Amino acid sequence: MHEERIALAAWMLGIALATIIFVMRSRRGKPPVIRRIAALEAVDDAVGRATEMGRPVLFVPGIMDMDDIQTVAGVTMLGRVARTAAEYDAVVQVPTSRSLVMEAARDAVQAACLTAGRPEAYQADRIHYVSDEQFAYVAHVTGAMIRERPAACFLMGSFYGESLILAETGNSVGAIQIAGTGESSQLPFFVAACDYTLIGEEFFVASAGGPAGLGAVAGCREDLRDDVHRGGHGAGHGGRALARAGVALRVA
Amino acid sequence: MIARRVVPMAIAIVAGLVMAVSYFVRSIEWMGEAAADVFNVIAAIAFVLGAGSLLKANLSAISRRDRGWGYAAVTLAAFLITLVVGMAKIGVNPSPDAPQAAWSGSQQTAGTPFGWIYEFILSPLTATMFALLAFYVASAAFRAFRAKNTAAVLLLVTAFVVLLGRTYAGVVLTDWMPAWASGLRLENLSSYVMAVFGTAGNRAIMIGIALGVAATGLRILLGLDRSWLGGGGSA
Amino acid sequence: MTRQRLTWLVLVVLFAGLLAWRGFTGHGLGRVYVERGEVSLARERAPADAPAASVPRWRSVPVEQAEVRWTTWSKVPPKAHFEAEARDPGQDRVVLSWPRTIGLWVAAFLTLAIFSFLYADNPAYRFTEAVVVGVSAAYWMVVGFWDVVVPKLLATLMPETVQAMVQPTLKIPQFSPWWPETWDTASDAFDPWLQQWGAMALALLLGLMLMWRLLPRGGWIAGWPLAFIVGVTAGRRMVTQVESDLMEQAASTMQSVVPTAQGLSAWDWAWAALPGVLVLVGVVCCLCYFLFSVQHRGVVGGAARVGVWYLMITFGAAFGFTVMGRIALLADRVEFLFDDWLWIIDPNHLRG
Amino acid sequence: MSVLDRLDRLDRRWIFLAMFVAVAAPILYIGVTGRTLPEKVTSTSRAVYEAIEATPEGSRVLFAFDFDPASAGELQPMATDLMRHCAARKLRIVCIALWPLGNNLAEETIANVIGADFPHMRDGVDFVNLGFQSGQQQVMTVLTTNFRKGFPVDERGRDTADLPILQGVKTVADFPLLVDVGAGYPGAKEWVQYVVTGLKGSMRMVAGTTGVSTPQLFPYYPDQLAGILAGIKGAAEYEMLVNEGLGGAPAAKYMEAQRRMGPQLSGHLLLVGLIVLGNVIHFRRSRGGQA
Repeated sequence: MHEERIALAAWMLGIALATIIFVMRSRRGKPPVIRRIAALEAVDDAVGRATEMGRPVLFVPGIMDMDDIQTVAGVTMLGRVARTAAEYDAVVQVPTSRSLVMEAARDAVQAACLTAGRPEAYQADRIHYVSDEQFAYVAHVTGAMIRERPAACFLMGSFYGESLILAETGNSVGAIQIAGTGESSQLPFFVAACDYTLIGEEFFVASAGGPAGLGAVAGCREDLRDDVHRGGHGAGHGGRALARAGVALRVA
Repeated sequence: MIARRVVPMAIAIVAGLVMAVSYFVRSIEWMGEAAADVFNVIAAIAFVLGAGSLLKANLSAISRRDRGWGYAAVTLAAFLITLVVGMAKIGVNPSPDAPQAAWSGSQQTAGTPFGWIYEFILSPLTATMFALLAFYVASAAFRAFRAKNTAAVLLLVTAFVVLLGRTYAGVVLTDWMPAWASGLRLENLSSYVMAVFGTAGNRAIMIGIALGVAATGLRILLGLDRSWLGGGGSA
Repeated sequence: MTRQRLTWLVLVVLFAGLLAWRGFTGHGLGRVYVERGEVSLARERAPADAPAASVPRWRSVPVEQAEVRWTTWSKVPPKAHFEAEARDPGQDRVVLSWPRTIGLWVAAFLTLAIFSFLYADNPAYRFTEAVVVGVSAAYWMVVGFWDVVVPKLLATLMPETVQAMVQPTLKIPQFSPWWPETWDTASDAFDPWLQQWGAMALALLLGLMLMWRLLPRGGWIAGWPLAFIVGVTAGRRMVTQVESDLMEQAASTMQSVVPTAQGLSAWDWAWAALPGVLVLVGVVCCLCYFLFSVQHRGVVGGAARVGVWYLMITFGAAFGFTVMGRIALLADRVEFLFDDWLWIIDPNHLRG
Repeated sequence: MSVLDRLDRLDRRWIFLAMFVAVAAPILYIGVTGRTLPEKVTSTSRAVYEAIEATPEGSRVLFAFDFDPASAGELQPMATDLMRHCAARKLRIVCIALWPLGNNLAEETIANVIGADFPHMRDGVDFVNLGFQSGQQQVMTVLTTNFRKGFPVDERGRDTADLPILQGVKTVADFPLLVDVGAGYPGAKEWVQYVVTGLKGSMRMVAGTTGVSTPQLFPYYPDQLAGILAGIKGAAEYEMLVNEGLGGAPAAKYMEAQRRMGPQLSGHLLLVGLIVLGNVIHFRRSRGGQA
């Protein structure tokens, strides 16, 4: 047993407890109200615009592998975007920088197409591996942006130096851009060059289910899943209350 | 159904819980290290899938004679040449400490074909791609840094102060300030802004992300988030 | 002729002119020189009591005693060649390297091709893009194989082969997974060996399950290794991020509020405490902005607004800091063109 | 169309051209004349210098190369200066790389600094390059429990158990100083999170980082991080301190960071000008819109 980590264990148990309490509450019909997140509500508009213009949607799930939880959140967001796109009949292109991410993204998109009732909309080749090398991947994605002129770009996951190259190129072809990342060093560039940005924790909350806006897209179905997702988000909420308490204690 | 949905779920939950607990218990701490090795090996094996996707995309572009199929052929050739040269360690001398083992040299040694590809193709290309950022930073600053509201004003004023404070120009511009106001000299001001406001903002983002990660992780471990499970649609 | 074509033409002509000018003045341009070296090795005589099968040690010996020898070429500044030629015209020790000189020109072409993308998409950029994608994908496969699969997976599961062909210093464990009678559970080395072997066997199993995707049926089984990865990531990251980014940062925020210096006047004390207080206020306000389950009205709304201001200042400062790095990167590439290739400038005095 | 309208719709390629000129012109000027600008040393850079000065002679220092050629423009001068300072202070340098391409840069730096200017230092005794190890922060975790497990062999294939420089090293805690030159993940932040934080003060760490990752590290200074070199400016400041401390006229390769500050000045001024211009256009136009 690591004695010096007992405090950490207490924190983890507290956060887990808070999560479970919020899940139970929302199962009993008391989901927490979640404030609007503009970037999330813009997702449908962006996909709808792509459909109208007859241009593709580009989704970039970051450049890290599946052992980064931001990538997991990015792939989850991809599932949502793909579901909307399947309903609107828009094409989603997903170049990936890692083989495992390609596999996970294929699974997520296939599942989304099934959920949307349009399994035939799933085409594995649209989710393809490019290169593990950060800037080779960027060279390919920016080239593709210029040539295929996507109407909407989603940049969601873990990003490093390439963030601004992608965002500026997307801007130059007139795409609506929605970004989300927890890499604080890249947030300034997304904030400057994208239309909407999910900042840090917002990104995780959005991937967790977010406001009812997306549930409505899914067919106005306030199903258990969304509620549970929101319950899960309660963890963040409860955890923050705990953080506050901890802060207050230390002050005292 | 069980194999497609329940088993993966159970694998994720068990693996995650073991990982979380192993951080606290010395006797199974090795599992954290072992899991990292396991991940790296799986990721290395997964390259085969990525290569398969790359080959398929380019071969079909060539066979369909898509517009620009010549570039697909270039990609393919570059891929295969690099792969053969690197995998077979062509032209690599063995390590001077172990000349009896034919493949003991490092494939990245300068002067070998693979080293040549690295030094004269990969390295200049990635560095130049990265350098494009200097141009994009300039155009983004011109277009996006406009004082439309309070938040934007703060953003651009801070950027302004830091930009000046990080070079000799800041020193020249505000060197006349008396010692008691030295805190307002641009180079000090930019450090101060970073140390106070930057620290606060970054800390809040870090704390928020830690909570976000914890919540996301817990949702997976409690079996609430199944969206990453493919194949069978959502729960 | 369109305006774009005209611009391309002007750019190409300008560059050709520059090259011609550099080619006919001074030392010329764009060459790489190398110096020859010899590696000659012989086996060290093993001590009489050494076990027969022990791995031989090698040492450098004069050329005539060598059992194994090869030539190496290492890069030297052009100055070394000029000096060697001045001393001994026609010497063959420091010479022009054709592969590296060609490489330098290839690198220069690729660099310019990438920069040309800033003006517009063009065949040179598309060619370069195709090359870099192909090369780098294979590069990382090779690195993955030689740096991960061989030393971790193969060295654990088939150590004899790896020792013989790749890594002679590898120690072969005394245990074999297939012969339980070799298992000496009392040995200190046993547990680490078993852990390592088990982990790598698991990795191989999961990797093979992933490969199932390539077969026409049963691709769903690849979901299992993915589930394993997601689970491990979730479990590990959750704990470490809470420790380092939540607990540590919250603690630092609280500790910095009270100044540690002794004997300060009230005014100085307040002044010293100010940064810590500003940080604390900022952190709390930013966290209010990240409150999702509360509508941003009243006190929370005000705090959230202040939080947004803090975030914007943070972003502005981060932007300012980043610019420096980006310009440095561009400067590096420009120096490559001017110094290594065109030989216009010589800041490191490599040519005289 | 007024001038402002034209400027507002300015083709961004003109901005690209201006940036290229702003960077290329000072490089040519400094390259030809060899003149550099003076720097004012900030506290974080001085802290790095002092942390290395305060490390007792003969101590082992762990030197992590966590970057690749893509960031070498910003970080290589730092790596060169840091290694020169450590070598001149008679510290024993153990290089490692957690970025695959970092290994090549470590080799280059060793050849360039130790090979050229400290030829008396012996490989395996006074310095060693342990090469690249995959596994990112997990390698760091392994190092905290068992150093040899993280790096069983060095770059030349020698068993690390046999290396004189590593005698007595059980875990990473046996290094009093960690120097990290890092461009991102994994880098300084991970070293702080997974190694330095857990050691609770028994190891000091200094980091040289790219401008972009520096803001994320400020929260760790000065408790978890003893000093930070913030981008090329930090490198130039530190370079001045080292050159002053060691005395004599520094070789051209030890002036690299300071030379790089020339394009910084003009590049920054261009950006400042662009921001001002953008806002002038914005205000004129919004006022015109109201009238």
